[in-house]
Amino acid sequence: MEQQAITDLLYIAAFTLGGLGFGFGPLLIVYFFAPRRNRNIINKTGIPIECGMYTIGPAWIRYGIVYYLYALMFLAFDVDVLFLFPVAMAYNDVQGLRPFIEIVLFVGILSLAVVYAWKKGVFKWEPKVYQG
Amino acid sequence: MSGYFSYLLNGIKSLAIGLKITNKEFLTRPITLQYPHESVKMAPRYRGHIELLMDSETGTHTCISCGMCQKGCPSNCITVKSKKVPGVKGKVLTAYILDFTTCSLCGQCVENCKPAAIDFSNEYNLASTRKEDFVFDLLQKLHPEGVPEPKVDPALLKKEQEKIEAAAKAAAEKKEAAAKAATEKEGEGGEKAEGKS
Amino acid sequence: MLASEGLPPQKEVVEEVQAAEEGEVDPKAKKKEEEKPRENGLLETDYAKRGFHLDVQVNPDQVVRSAEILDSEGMTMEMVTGVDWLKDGQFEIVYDYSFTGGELFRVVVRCRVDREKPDVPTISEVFGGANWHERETWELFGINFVGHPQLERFLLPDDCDYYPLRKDFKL
Amino acid sequence: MDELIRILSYFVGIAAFLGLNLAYLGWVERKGAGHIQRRIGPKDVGPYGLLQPLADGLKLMSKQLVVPDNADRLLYMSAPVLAMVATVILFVTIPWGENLVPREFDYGLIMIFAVASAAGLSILLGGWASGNKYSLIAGTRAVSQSVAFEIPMLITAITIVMITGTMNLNEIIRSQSGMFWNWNVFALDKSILMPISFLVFFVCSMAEINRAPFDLGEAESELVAGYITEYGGMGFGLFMMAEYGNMMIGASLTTILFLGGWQCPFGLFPGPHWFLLKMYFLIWTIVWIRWTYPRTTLWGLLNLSWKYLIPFSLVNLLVTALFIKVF
Amino acid sequence: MTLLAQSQLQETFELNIGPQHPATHGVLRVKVIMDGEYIVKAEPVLGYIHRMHEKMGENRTWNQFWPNLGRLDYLSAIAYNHGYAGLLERAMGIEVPERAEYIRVITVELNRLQSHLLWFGAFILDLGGFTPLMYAFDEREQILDLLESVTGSRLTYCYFRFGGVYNDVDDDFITGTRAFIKRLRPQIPMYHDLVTKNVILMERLVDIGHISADMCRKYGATGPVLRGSGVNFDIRKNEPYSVYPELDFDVPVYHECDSMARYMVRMDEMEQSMRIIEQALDKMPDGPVKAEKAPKILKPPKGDYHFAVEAARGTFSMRTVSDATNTSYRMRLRSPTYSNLSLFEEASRGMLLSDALAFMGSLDLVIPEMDR
Amino acid sequence: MLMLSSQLNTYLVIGAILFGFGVFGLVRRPSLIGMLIAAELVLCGASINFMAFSHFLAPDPTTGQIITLFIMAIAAAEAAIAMSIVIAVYRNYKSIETEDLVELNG
Amino acid sequence: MGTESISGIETSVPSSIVQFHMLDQLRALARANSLWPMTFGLACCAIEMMSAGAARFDLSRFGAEVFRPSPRQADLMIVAGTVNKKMLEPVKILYDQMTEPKWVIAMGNCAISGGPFKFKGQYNVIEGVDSFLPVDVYVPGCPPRPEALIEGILELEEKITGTRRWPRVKPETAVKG
Amino acid sequence: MNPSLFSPEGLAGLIFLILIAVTMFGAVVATCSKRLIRSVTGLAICFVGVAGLYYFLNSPFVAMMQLLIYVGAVCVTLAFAIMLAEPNEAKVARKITGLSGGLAALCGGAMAYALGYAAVHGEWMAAATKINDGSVKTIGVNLLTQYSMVFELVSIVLLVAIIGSLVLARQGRDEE
Ligand code: SF4
Ligand code: SF4
Ligand code: SF4
Repeated sequence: MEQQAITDLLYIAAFTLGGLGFGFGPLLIVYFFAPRRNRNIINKTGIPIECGMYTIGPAWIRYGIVYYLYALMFLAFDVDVLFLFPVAMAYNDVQGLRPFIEIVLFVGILSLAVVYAWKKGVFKWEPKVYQG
Repeated sequence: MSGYFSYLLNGIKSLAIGLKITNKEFLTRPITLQYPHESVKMAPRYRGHIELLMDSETGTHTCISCGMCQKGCPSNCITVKSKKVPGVKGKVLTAYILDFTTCSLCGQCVENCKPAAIDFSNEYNLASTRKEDFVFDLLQKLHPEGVPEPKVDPALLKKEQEKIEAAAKAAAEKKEAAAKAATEKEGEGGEKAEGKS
Repeated sequence: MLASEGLPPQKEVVEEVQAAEEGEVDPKAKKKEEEKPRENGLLETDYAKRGFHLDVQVNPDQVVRSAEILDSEGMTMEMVTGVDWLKDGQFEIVYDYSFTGGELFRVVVRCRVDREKPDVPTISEVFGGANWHERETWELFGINFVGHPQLERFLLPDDCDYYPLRKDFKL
Repeated sequence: MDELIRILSYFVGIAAFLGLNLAYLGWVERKGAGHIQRRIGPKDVGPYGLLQPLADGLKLMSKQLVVPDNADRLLYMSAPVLAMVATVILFVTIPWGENLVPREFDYGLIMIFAVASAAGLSILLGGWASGNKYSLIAGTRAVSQSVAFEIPMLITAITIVMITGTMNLNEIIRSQSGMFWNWNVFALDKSILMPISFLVFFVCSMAEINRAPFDLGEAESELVAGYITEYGGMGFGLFMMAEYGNMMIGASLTTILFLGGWQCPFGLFPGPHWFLLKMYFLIWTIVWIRWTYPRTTLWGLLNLSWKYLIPFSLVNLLVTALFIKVF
Repeated sequence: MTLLAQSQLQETFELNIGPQHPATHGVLRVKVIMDGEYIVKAEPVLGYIHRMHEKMGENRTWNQFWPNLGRLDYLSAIAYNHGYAGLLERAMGIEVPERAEYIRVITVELNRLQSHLLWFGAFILDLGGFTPLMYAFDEREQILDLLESVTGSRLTYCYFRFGGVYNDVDDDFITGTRAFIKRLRPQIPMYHDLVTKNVILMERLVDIGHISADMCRKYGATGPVLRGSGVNFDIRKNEPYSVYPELDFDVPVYHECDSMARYMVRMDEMEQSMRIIEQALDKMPDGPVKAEKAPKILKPPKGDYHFAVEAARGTFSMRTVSDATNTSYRMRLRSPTYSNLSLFEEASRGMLLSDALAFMGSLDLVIPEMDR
Repeated sequence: MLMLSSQLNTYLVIGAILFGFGVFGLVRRPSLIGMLIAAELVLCGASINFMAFSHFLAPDPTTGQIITLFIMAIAAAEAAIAMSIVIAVYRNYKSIETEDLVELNG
Repeated sequence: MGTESISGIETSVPSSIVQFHMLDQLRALARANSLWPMTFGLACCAIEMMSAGAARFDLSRFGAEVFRPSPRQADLMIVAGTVNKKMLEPVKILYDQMTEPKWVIAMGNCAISGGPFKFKGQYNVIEGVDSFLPVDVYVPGCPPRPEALIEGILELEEKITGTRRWPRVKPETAVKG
Repeated sequence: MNPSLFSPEGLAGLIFLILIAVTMFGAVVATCSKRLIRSVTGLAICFVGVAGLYYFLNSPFVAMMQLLIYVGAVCVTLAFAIMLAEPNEAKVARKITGLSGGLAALCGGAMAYALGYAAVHGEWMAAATKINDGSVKTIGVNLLTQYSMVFELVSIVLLVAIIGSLVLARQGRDEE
C-alpha cells in the first residue's frame, strides 16, 4: 500500500475511534451520573410505550410491503447509479460522442424501470377498500 | 404533462410565499410577556378565588354569616363559621373557609351574597408544593394581622343584656318552678357553629 | 306511500308524520299532559315551549319501523337517551330526530319498557350514528338494545358493573 | 509521527467544533423557532439563554437510561452510538478551507455517501430493537425515505463529478474558483439546469437527514416520537446530536458541490469563514423551512422523489453530458 | 374479499393511538387495525375523560349546574352556556332583555372565533406545522383578554344566567372588540397564504377523508362537518334563536366533502363571525342585561324540553326532563363531536394512517365534550 | 503479523473462511432469508478472491475491480429477486422455513 | 395528606453512583433549567398548558417548551385535567415509563382534588392525583392561568435547586380608566 | 520486515488485523445468531470489514461501493424483507443445534479448509508489470471503451431484476 493510502486509513480509523468516543462517552457518563432506580407505581417501567396502554399483539409486527417495493427499486437503482460514478469521472477523458451515447443508453434503460413502476401503479397510494 | 409542471411551479411558489411570511414574522418583535419579570394587570372582573371584601367604612368585611354562599355553591367549597357575640347584631363571622381546590369559579356564591361581602380576588398565580396551602381562611386573609374584635353597639348590648336578664329572670322563675335541668337553657344564644353540609 | 307497508298500529304514525310534515294539524293530537305514563300515540307539541314539534310514543317493536320511516323522510337521528322512571318501574327510551334538509322539524319518538326486562330493538342498522348512543344508553342505564353489534363498556372502565344513571344507583 | 500529531490535533479541533455546534445548533433552532413564532425562545437560562444547551446536555447526561423489557438490548444500545459514529466519521473529509481539511480523500464524495448510507441502517436497527410498534414503523419509514432520496442525490452528485472530473471535495471546490458565477449553482454554461439540480440536491439532503418537512421518522402526530420513542435521556440525545451533525454535513456538502465551498463570491480572500458562512446560511434555511411548513405524507414524499426528483436529476445528467460534449 | 380472509392473508396488526397521543388532542384512544400503512379498522374508544356531567345534572340544582356547561366543550363554552340558558328560559318562559341577547351573541361569536383559531392551529400542528399554532394562539389571546374582561375567566366561562348574563359589558370591551376585529381581518388572508395555499397542505387535505352528505345524516354529524359535505344547515339559520334572525350573515357551505372543505368552512366561518360581531356591536341597544322577573328558585313545569344551539363544532342540544323540582330529573347533553366522531370508523376504513389522522383533525374533536 | 496486509495468502484465506461461513450458514439456516444472508457471504468471499488476484497478480488491476463491481450488481439483482421470491413464497405458504415448504410441496 | 400518603413512593429523585455536593448542585441546576414536559393534556387545563407554551407566555424562556410526546424523554408530567377511573391505569403506566429524574405537577383543581367533579356519590373521577402519584407542585385554578403554570414550574425549579432565581409577582388589578 | 507498531505502517497493519477480526465477527454473527435481524447486522458488520480489506487491496472505490451497495442497500432491503416475512424469529429458532448444526459446521469447515489449503499452497504468479494504476478513472475509461457492452448489460440486467422483483413482490396483491 502506498503511503498516502495508509495515511488516509489512519485518519478514518482515528475518526472512527473518535466517533466511538463521542458515542460511548456520554453513555458512560450517564452510567455514573444517572439515578440508579426508577420510582414507579405499578412496576411497569419497561413496557413498551403505546400511549399509556398495553401493547396489543407482538411488538415486532409484519410491516412494510410498500416500503419493501420502494426498497427493491432503490436497490437496483442504486447499483445502477453507482456504475455511473467511474463513468462520470472518465467522461471528460474519453473523446468523441461515444460516452454520451453510452450514458444516454444507460440512463434510458434505467428510466424504463421508473416508467414501468409508474405505469404499474407502484407510486399510487389510493385508499383501499376493506369491507367490514 | 403541463399539469405536471404547473402543479410543480404553483407548489414551489406557494412554498416561497410561506417562507416569506415566516421571515417577516422572524424580523418583527416577539409579543411575549415575560411573566416573572413583567406581568399583566388583571381585569377587574377577573375571577380568582373568592375573597371577603374590605368595607372601607367599618374596616372589616360585611358578611352577615347568612350562609347563602355556602348553600348555593355547587362544589361545597365554602364553610362559614360564625358565632353570636353579645352586643353585635346578627352573627359574627369567626372563620370563612374556602377550599379553593374544588372551586369552579362559577360565581354562584358572589351572586347569592346579598350584602356583597365577597367577590373574586385577582390571585392568578398560585402554586405551591403543598395542597393544603389552598384551603384559605378568607377572614384571616382579609386581616392577616389578626381579626379585629367586632364593634359592640352599647345600646344593643344593653338591650341584649336586658333581654338576657329578663330571660334569666324568667328562667329563675322557672327554675324555681321546675327542675335544675333548665339552667342549661341559659347557654342558648352562645356559641353555635354553622354546621357543614 | 309508506303507509301501506306499516304494521297496523304504525299506520297511524306514518300518516301523521306525513301530515305533520305537510303542516296540517292533526285532529287526533292530544293536548293534555297526563299524570300516568301516557298512551302510545302521537302528540303535537308547542315548539316554542318544548323545543320539538312532534312527540310520538310507540311500542318497543315499532321503534325500528319508526326509524325507517323517518329515515326515508330524510331525517337525522340526533340522539338516543334513556330516562329512568323509577316509580313507574319503567325505562323510557327517547329518540330525537330532526330534519336537516331545510326548515327544521324535530320529532321525538319515545318508547317505554319494563325496568325488569329492558329490551328494545336497536336502530343502529338504520342510523349508524345510533350505535354509539345506544351503547352509551346501555352502559349508563342497562337498557338492552337487542341486536346491537357491540354492547360493550364504552365510557366507563371495562370492569365496572353498575349503571350509574339509574335512579337507584348508589356507589 | 508528525502525521499522528496532525491527526490528533485535527480530531481535537473537529471534536470541539462539532461539540459546540451540536449544542448550539439546538439553541439556534429553538431561538429561531421562537422568533419565527412571535416569541422569544430560551432566554432566562444564562444570558440570551446561552447556557440552555449546557443545561440540556447535563440534564440528558444525568437522566436514566431505561432499556425496555422486550427490546433487543444490544442493538438497542448500539444503534445511537452507530448513528453518532457515522456522523463523526463524515467530518474527516470536509474541507473547511483550502488547507484546513483533516484529510483530502480522493474519493471523499462517495465516501460521504457510503458512510451516510450505512448510518441509515442504524435508524432501522434502533427502531427495530426498541421492541415498539411505533419505533418499528417509524424506523422503516425513515429508512425508506432516506433511501428514496439517496438516488436523486447521487445522480446530482454524479453530474458534478462529470463536470469537475474528480471526487475529491477540495478539487471540486477549486474548480469553482473566481467570481460567484463560477459556482456550480450558477454554472449555466455547464448545464442549463444547474440551479434546479442545486434545489434537488438541497431538498434531498434535507430529506436524507429526516428534517422537517420530511421528518416522517419522528412524525409526532402519528407515531409519538418515531424511532426514538423508546429512547430516553442520552440515547435520545445521541440521535438528536447525530441529526444535527448530519444537518451540518448536508449543508456542507451542498456548499461544497454547489456554492463553491470556501471560495469567496468575488474571488477574494478565500477561507474557512466563507465556508462557514454558507454552511450556516444553509442550516438556517433548513431551520427556517422546518418552522414554516407542515409535514408531508409518506407517499407524497416518496412520490416527490420518484416522480419529480429522480426524473429531473436524470434529465439533468443527460443535459450536462450533452453540454460537456457539445460546448 | 371479506375482512377476515383479508386479514389472514395480509400483514395486519393492531395499534393503539392514544390516550396519551399528540394527535388525539386529549385522551381519545383509537384502536387501529392496520395493514401496512392502511387502516383496516379504526375504532375510537371513549371514556378516558368521562366526567359524569349528566349525573351531575340530576344532583345539582338548576343554578348549580352552570359551571358544568363551561367544562363540556371548553373551547366554545359560551355557546354551551347559551344552550342551557335557552333551555330553561324556554321551560320557564323567561323573557330575556334584548341587550343581554346581543351580549350573548357577541360573546358566543367571539368564543367561536377563538375556538376555530385554536382548531386551526392544532390542526396544522397535527399535520406537522408548528408555527401557525403560535400565530393562532397569539390572536386567540386577544379574544381571551376581551372575554376575560367581561366574564372573568379565560376558558371555562360561566357567564350566562337565566334571563340574561352575569354582568354588563363596558365601553372598553366594545372598542376593544372593534379594534380586535380590525386586527384579525388581515390575518386570515395571511393564514391562507401561509397555510391553505401551501402545496404540502393541499396534498394532505384535498380529496382526503371523504364524507358524503348522506353519511353525515345517518350519523347525525353537524356543524362544519356537515357543511363541508354540502348541506346548508346551521341552527342559527334553520332554527333561529336569540337575535340571530336580526343579523345578516352567510353560512359557508362547501361541496367537496373532503378535509379541505371542512377546513375551508371553518376558515370562512371566522369571517362570518366577525361580521356578526360587528353588526351586533352596532345594533346593541341599551337596557338591562338581566330579566327582572327571573325567579331565584327555579322549578320548571313538568315535562321535557329541548333546546339546540350552534356551537363551534355543530349542534349542541340539551334535553331535560323536569319533574318540577329544583333539580333536573334527567339531563341529556347532546354533544356534536360525539356524533361527528362516530362516523370515523366507517369513513377511515382503507385510509392511510397519516391521512386518517389528518381527517380526524378535520373533525375538530374536543374529547371531554364527547365523553361528558 | 503487521505485514499481513501485503500478502496474497491472507486474502485468499479470508475469502475461503468467509466462503466456509457462507456454506455453513446455507446448510444450517432453517429459513430462506437466513440462507440468503449466507449466500451473500459466499459471494463476498468470492469477491475478495477476485480482488486479491487482480491486485496481486493481474496485469490490469481494473479488471478485477470491474468484475467485483459486476458481482455486486448481480448480487444485488439476485438479492432483489430472491427476496421477492421469498416474500411471494411467504405469502402463499405463510412460512419461510425450508422444511415447511418441503412438507407443503410433498 | 400530600405525597406522604402514597405508600412506597419516595418523593426525591434516586441517587446515582457518583455523588459530590458540588456535582449534585450542578446537576440539580441543569435539571431545573431543562424541564421537558410530556405532551399529556387531559381536559380544559391542557388548553391553558398549550397557552403557556404559546407565544404570549412562552415557556421556552425557561427551557421548558420542549414538549416530548414520549414519556421516556420527558422530565415532567403535567397532569392537566381530570383523571377518571378509566384513565387511572394509563396515567400510572405513563408515570412508570418516564425515566428518572421525573416530576409531577398537578395542574388545575381537577388534578388536585377532583375539582368541580367531586361530589358525594360520584362514580368516576379520581379525587386528586396525589392519591397515587408523588405530586411535586400543585397549581390550583379552574383552569389556572398560564402564569400560574409558569409559577408552578418556577416553584418546581425552586424545589429542585433550593433557591429561587425569579422575582415573585404580586397580583395587581387594572383600574378602570 | 516488521515495522514498529507506532509507525504508520504498523498502525495500518494493526487496523488490518482489526478489520479481519471485524469481518470474522460479522460472519459469525451473520450465520449463528438466532434473530434474523441480528444476522443482518452481522452481515453489515462483515461487509464493513470486507470493505476495509478492499481498501487494503488498493481499490478504495470498490470499498466504498461495497459499503453503499451492501450495507446501505442490500442490508436495508434484507431487513425490510425480514420484517415482511418473519419478524418474530422465535418460530425459526428450533432444533438446529443438533445434527444439522454439526453437519453445517462440517460442510463449511471442509469447504473453507479446502479452499484455504488450495490458496496457501497454490503457486501464484504475479504479473511482471501493471499496465495501469487501477484508479477510478481507469475503471471509468475501461467501462466506456473496453467493457461498454457490459456496462449497458448491467443496466438491462438490473432493469429486468427490478421488474421481476416488483412483479413477484406484488403478486397476490392489488391485482386480483
Ligand atoms: S365560585 Fe362557585 S364553586 Fe367557587 S366557591 Fe363560589 S360558588 Fe363555590
Ligand atoms: S359571604 Fe355573603 S352569602 Fe356568604 S355568609 Fe357572608 S353574607 Fe352570606
Ligand atoms: S380544573 Fe377546571 S379547567 Fe381544569 S380540567 Fe378541571 S374542570 Fe377543567
